[in-house]
Amino acid sequence: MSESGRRLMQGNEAVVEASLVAGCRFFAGYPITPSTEIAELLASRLPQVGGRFIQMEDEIASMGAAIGASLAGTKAMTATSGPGFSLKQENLGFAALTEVPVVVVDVQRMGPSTGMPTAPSQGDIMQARWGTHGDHPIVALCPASVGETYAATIRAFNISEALRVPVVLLLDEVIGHMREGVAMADAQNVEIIDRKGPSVSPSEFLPYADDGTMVPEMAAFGEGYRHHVTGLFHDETGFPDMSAAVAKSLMQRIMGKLDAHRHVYEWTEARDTEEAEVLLVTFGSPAQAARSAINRAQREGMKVGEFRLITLWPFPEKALREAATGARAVIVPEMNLGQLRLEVERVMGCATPVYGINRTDGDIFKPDEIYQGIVEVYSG
Amino acid sequence: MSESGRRLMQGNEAVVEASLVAGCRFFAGYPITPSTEIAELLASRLPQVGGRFIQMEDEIASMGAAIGASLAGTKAMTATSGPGFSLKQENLGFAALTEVPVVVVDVQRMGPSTGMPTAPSQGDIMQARWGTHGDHPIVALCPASVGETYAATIRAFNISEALRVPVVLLLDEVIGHMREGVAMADAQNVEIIDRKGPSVSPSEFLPYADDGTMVPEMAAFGEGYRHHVTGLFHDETGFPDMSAAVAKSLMQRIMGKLDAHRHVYEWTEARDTEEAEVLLVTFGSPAQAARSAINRAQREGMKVGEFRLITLWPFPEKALREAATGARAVIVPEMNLGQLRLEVERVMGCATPVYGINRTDGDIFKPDEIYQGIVEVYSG
Amino acid sequence: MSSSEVRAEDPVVVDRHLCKACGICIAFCPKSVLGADGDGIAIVERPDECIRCRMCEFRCPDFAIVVRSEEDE
Amino acid sequence: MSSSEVRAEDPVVVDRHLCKACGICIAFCPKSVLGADGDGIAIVERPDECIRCRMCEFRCPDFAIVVRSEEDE
Amino acid sequence: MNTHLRKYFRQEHLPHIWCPGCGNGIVTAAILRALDRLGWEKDRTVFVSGIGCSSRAPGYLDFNTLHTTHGRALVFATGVKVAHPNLNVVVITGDGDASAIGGNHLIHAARRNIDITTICFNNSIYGMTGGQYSPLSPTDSVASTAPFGNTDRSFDLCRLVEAAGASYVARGTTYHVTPLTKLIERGFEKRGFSFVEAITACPVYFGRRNKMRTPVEMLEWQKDAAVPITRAQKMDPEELAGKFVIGTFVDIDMPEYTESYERLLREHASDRGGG
Amino acid sequence: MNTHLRKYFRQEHLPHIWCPGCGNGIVTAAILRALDRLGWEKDRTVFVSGIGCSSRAPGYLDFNTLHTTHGRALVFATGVKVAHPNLNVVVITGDGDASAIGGNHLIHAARRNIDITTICFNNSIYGMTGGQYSPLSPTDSVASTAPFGNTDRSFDLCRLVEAAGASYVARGTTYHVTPLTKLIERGFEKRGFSFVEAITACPVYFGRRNKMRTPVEMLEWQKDAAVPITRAQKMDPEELAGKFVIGTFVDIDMPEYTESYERLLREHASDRGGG
Amino acid sequence: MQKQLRLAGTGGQGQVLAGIILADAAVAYDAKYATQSQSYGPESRGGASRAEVVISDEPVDYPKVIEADLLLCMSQEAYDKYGADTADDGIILIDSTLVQVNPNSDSRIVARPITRVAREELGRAIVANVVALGVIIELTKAVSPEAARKAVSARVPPGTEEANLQALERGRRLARENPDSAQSECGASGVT
Amino acid sequence: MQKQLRLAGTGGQGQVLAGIILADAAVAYDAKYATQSQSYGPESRGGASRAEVVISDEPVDYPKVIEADLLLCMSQEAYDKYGADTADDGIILIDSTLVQVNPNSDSRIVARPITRVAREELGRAIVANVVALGVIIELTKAVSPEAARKAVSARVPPGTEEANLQALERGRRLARENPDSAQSECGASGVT
Ligand SMILES: Cc1ncc(C[n+]2csc(CCOP(=O)(O)OP(=O)(O)O)c2C)c(N)n1
Ligand SMILES: Cc1ncc(C[n+]2csc(CCOP(=O)(O)OP(=O)(O)O)c2C)c(N)n1
Ligand code: SF4
Ligand code: SF4
Ligand code: SF4
Ligand code: SF4
Ligand code: SF4
Ligand code: SF4
Ligand SMILES: [Mg+2]
Ligand SMILES: [Mg+2]
Repeated sequence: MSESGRRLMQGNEAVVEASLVAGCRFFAGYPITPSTEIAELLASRLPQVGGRFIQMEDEIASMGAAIGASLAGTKAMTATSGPGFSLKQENLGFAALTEVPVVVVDVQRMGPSTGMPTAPSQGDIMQARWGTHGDHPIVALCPASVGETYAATIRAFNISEALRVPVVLLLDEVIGHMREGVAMADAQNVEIIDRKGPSVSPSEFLPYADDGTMVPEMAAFGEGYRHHVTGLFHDETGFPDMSAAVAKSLMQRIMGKLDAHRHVYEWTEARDTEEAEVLLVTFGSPAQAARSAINRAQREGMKVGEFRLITLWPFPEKALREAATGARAVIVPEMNLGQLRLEVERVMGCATPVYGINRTDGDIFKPDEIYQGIVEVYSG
Repeated sequence: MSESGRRLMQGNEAVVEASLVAGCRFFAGYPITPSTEIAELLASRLPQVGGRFIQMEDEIASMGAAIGASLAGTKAMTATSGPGFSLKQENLGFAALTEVPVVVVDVQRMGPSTGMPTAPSQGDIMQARWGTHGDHPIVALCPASVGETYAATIRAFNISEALRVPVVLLLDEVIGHMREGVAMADAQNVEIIDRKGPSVSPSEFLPYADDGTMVPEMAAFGEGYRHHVTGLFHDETGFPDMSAAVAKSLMQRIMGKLDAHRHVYEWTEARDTEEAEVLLVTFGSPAQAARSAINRAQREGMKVGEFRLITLWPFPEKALREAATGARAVIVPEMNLGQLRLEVERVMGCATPVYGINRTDGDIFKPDEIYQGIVEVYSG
Repeated sequence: MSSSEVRAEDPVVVDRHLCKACGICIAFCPKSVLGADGDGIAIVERPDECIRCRMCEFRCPDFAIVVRSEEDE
Repeated sequence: MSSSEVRAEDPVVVDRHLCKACGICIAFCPKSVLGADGDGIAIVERPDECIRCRMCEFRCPDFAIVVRSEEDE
Repeated sequence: MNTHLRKYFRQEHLPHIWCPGCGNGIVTAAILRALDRLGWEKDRTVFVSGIGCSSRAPGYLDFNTLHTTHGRALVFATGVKVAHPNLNVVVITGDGDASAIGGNHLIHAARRNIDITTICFNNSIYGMTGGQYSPLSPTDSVASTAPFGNTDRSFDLCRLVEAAGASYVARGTTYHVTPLTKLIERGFEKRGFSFVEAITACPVYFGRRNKMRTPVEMLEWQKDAAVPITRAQKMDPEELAGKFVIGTFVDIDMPEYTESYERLLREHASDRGGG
Repeated sequence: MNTHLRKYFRQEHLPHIWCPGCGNGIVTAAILRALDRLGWEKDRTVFVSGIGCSSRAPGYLDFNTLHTTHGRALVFATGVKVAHPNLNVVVITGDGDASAIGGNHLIHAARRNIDITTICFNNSIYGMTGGQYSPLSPTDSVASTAPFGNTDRSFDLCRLVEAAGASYVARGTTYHVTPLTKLIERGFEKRGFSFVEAITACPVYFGRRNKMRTPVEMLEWQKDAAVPITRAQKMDPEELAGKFVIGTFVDIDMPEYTESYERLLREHASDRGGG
Repeated sequence: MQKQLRLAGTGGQGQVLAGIILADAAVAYDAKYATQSQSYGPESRGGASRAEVVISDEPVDYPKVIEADLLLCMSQEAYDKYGADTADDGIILIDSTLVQVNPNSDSRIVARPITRVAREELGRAIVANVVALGVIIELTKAVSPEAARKAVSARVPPGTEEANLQALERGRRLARENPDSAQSECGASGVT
Repeated sequence: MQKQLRLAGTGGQGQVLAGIILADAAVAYDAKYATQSQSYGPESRGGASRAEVVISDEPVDYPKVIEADLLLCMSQEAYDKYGADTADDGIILIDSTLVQVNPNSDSRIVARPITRVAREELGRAIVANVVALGVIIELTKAVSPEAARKAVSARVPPGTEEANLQALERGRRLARENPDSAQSECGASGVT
């Protein structure tokens, strides 16, 4: 299809193609702008690879079906945008507690509510972390270009399978609909991680036992390892147990597995941070305008660095702290009212002032706007 | 019924009785432990005062019906617990954007997912702020006793009506089910705030115009002020408008109205904070064990103060900063993994270290446990 | 007289500002009263044939047609 | 012999550990084979009347009853 | 526009956003004619809708109008109606809005038999989001999420609403616009839950993909495929394949929800209230 | 416990949590007897449930078992079945779980005619949360949220599921336990969506508040109020008031969802995949 | 003065109502402060049940029982679980009809055949909780008999006031009677 | 080298497809870098439509058009809205069949009867977007003709390849032809 080895595709299309490379063979969805192309493309792509596509009656159902498919041993994904992401929250929490691998794509549009369906936003950053009730483990990735979306999608599946944790892939309308040339992964050369199966016989199998990695082995329904899965607190047998001791150890393990395996999901990029007097903390599509602004500022002699997060949650606290060492100010450009900035402020403490450049009018950042912000902070 | 003027009631019952005093005449709900008593009691109490109770098919429906009733001019409430709170999020965002007064009670139980339905928790603190997609205005209150629940319920309605903002009342299983003597408000002597009606004729009425207070006047359906309500971004006429200018000014107004009216909802309590070397930041039912622990520490000569938040969101940043002046450490006891602590850390900056005392095993804090924490921090 | 003007005596009036040229009124007029201009906008071509059945008005998706009742005239 | 012991020859066996004393088996046994002890736990009072219809077994909500098939014996 | 319908429109918002030949305008006008015949007051009438092309209709209508979240119009409408039983409450919804994400609210409103009239604009497709199949898209029809033809079976939504307990259930088409208007009018008059399914055209997403290239072809199809109920009763299933039945399916009187509740209120209101 | 049923239980989890006289155990045993007759393998069978007293049943059964979120059992089950069409998938649900919060998933599973057997434990109440009325609670019955008697009307859930498109629909009771077992067995055998409503007793919350003080009285009521379908067809509506019909309502063969999809897969699988 | 009372047993025995009556008596009729709380099994089905009441002359700063001044045990499990959390000078009140404990094993134990008295003398096992209440107020003086009577009348199901007041008085007397043998009362463990 | 191209008009005219073809030509066949984006009306219904393409020899650092090197206007609104955001040395390509602009008013304006040529000469108004594409590549050299031909073949609906390649060539020729009078082409505003 392409002579250059790169293929022009939309961000949503990159999700689709990468998910297939990652081994996704089940998608349940419900259309919503601006994520719909993911469902539309998978409706024809999945059958071609022997996978299964189902359009469910709503987003709650899509989330549940994806979890069910995953429990049956199939890598599964669902995709949506703000309103649908709100609806998926209850079942997303179920996946977190029962440790079912699943990838949830949220192509962010301007909210709250129906908001501006065709306008980009990064308004669901905090929701991705806190949208379901109760403390829970979750990983969220937020790529900044179409090419990176392709890579992040594969990584999302890998993280989800490796750690048995739901992974939220946060795009936004800009990335979802933008087309760029993407170097397609060669399926043979990409690292693909599959969940770890039982290492013992069915009679010895404990579906929620810690084998030392904090990530239990997982058996698929139908494989002979009959077991019980419940959204109630449960002990290592999988059966409900409401005792304080069990609750405590379950919470410790499902949260602790993320702490223990940062390398699996932590993904950041530092550029010129060593010398930087002003550090931009960027993520998602605004990173492109920021990059352009930083280049200009650097050309003009300013010592500006960039710390870009692809993994937003768990927040790469330590990496940020390191990158920001020496900076006298931090700037966080976001297409929201400053959600990630809250976390950056927390991590920075009072040592380094944190400024936001924010937009919630449905428009995207122009490089100039961020450049102006840099100049102000740099000279101010 | 009582000779002492105080009446023994459960937290859930206090919500019910206080809501009626506040003028609530509509409740839509769906049962869920540990909030169910609110629905059960209102099913008989509302008809007695000419109000209406409806049990809906689920929590999404309950949230929607409450908003509909409010638009028809009736003060309305719904109540739930974690799983249901997750489901209400989409429509909660609708209320936030369309500025419909409504009170949502979340009696927190241990999550994530079905979790431990009869165990207390404060795991929905962040969800109350961030559960729906997109930036949005919201107020959350979290009382620490049954008596305060009574007062907070009245206040929740007042805030909601005064600012046209959804108010989340966060209880937990302990408060919801605990009984205490409550001094009932005398309906005549309690301040009750009603939404402000149109001051102009129907032909001049602009349903989302800023009259200078940032809180638009509100007309009920059927009153002759025909207007349009939509979850899309809209201009002051109420009709959809996707332009950047309109989006920006709408976001500024609905967020700004909260900044402008802090006194309406901000509610904190500082005790012995002036001299305090160690400050406990408390909220909700653990404040009771903390109080007991603080008393003991003070008796033993430690300079320990308490800053208690009844209003959690918008976070009382300035008040906390003032209360913490001079403290060399802050302790936040929470029945979660440290959700409010994140915000306290952010506000404190690196000036003051923040420690958490946390529990997520379904058990409640004993005073001793918090006392031990105080001693450690105090001497450490 | 250009076709876009309303003739006072027409039984049927098309609002050119609202018409989106869908062709429905034209196709289903039982008396072939209506036609289209170059942009597909409905025009009243044979007003005298009109039986004022109002089907064109009822089926116009754009509220662009009014059939005058005889009393109106 | 106390009523809580299983008699080898009984056509019907009640598992006292599982029985919750609901009374269903007793009320609906067509032959009044079953009775209750002081705690309401089902006991086999008239084993000889039993026609092995198995209704007691099928209707026991607690999986507490087994009616032996004749072959079992 | 008909002069005596003009007062019902928010003129300044026209022309509407719907595509050329979209049937939504035809149904909307039918609703207004029905309502006009009954003399409903604008101030006492509330239109509630969900999300979809069809759900944009209330924005053009000069009533109390409420454009809610996807699939939830009926729950907001229930809140309005229960809080204020004297208002006329009408729900405008699409086939996706009503039968996919909103299916549960539809059957529960019917079960309660609450006095709301629901008009479902059935264009057999999710129009607003660009042509994915809906629970009312025919099996084998092509849609953006059914590139190889729809493997799902579709609801007979009228049958479902009838089974759920509605007092009034009917189906019409935009081709048969005069009978459609009468069905809507009867739905409005009915005390209890009324449901009118209006078969309408999305020429852009349903028509083009399914061999009906123009709005006119879509109306031709409505004309040809619709079988009046009286005739349908005499036909056997094979003859009815690929067709749909129009007319009134249910028109009965049953206890209405808000009336039952008002009775409860009269019986149990007490001075214990105080509150 | 019957010896050849014993192998289907997770013995170590008995006795179960259900109250004395609760009908859930009766239905559960009937399910196992039906399944045993068909010789279903434990490893190839998945039980999925929602939340409620009844939904705790799978925890006691030695199969692949999945206890999900309230009302959502069918969507998880759909995911399991579509991903792995060779598994036998059974959903256990309560009247609230299936018809209140889960109503939409129920009708959509029926519409798709996906090969899942759903057993609804209908005890006319929300048992788990302590006795609030459900969409299947009779009008005028008393519940904790209907202290003055229920003003809601109730669904005929079998009728609803039939209208939604299921291949097999039946109703039985715990009193009529032998026929109930047969109905379940037939539901299991059916390719397509099967639905069996099992009328069962919650003596604690439904019975006590509604003048049936003991489990025995509740079974007596089942015995008296149930009318076999053959008899019901000859009765007029007044005679049927306060009664309910038991038996098989639908038993037909129609295209099943996963089979239709497998056909699509065969026709469209291509080497374009690669992925 | 502060009293911490814990009433424990199996669901359905009415501990929660007894706790509510105690707290109500204190709050509404003795003008004291009180908090009452309870615990449930998972999703409120079956199993152990426990009610706690803290009664005090001043506002209660911690609403739960930390060390009970009195523990009522109406099941074996209750004794096994909470016996240890009772104050050194506290009282462990055993319903000897249901619980098998050697009264000599612990000086704090007071054993009374509460359920038997309710069933046999008062003809209704269901009033055992109010009999226990009578015993408790007599042993602890946590609330006044007068307040207890008023609270019982206000809180029991309409129509059962008389029977319950009688049970209360019988309980108070029972407190003062000599205990009969605790051992002989108790059957097998019975109900789940 | 970097080229910023903006193609604007009304929904249904195929600007987005033209933009995709341009970007595809650059990425897949000229081995350049490109980004393509578009804007929609509210929830994708009706109204203005706009596609943007940035083509560069190096990775594109900002994916949207800031100042267009070429603006294609296929509606009056497009000209009114974006005319100003065109580079001083940029090109404003006007479809003179649809847009009424005085070509002398702005030296950057190039007017060509794109839609008329498509309709009358090629017999299908629908290929106007590809005619425009031909004009654009001829005027800007943003992509090579060879790459454009390959991208057209790959991206247009199957069966229409020939007609579209013909349109592309006709567009390239049209770019070199003398403009006819822009004014005389334009009808009323027409479609909403
Ligand atoms: C929760 C949620 N999910 C999905 C959407 C996206 N969405 C908007 S309209 C629509 C379907 C509209 O179809 P229908 O109801 O048939 O209306 P039509 O546009 O065809 O009139 C969808 C899926 C949304 N807005 N909210
Ligand atoms: C989202 C959500 N809402 C509400 C609940 C609370 N809840 C648990 S079970 C139940 C109803 C159970 O009724 P039913 O399905 O009839 O089952 P039963 O207990 O009667 O067997 C409810 C409302 C919940 N767990 N999750
Ligand atoms: S009124 Fe009837 S006859 Fe006259 S133009 Fe309209 S459709 Fe034709
Ligand atoms: S039906 Fe209406 S919109 Fe269509 S062509 Fe006729 S007048 Fe124009
Ligand atoms: S098998 Fe039949 S006869 Fe025998 S005890 Fe059981 S119910 Fe009675
Ligand atoms: S039916 Fe079962 S639980 Fe009930 S009394 Fe008989 S044996 Fe016991
Ligand atoms: S997309 Fe379809 S339903 Fe929507 S306005 Fe256009 S024609 Fe109508
Ligand atoms: S509450 Fe009702 S349904 Fe639940 S276990 Fe007890 S009797 Fe059964
Ligand atoms: Mg539709
Ligand atoms: Mg039930």
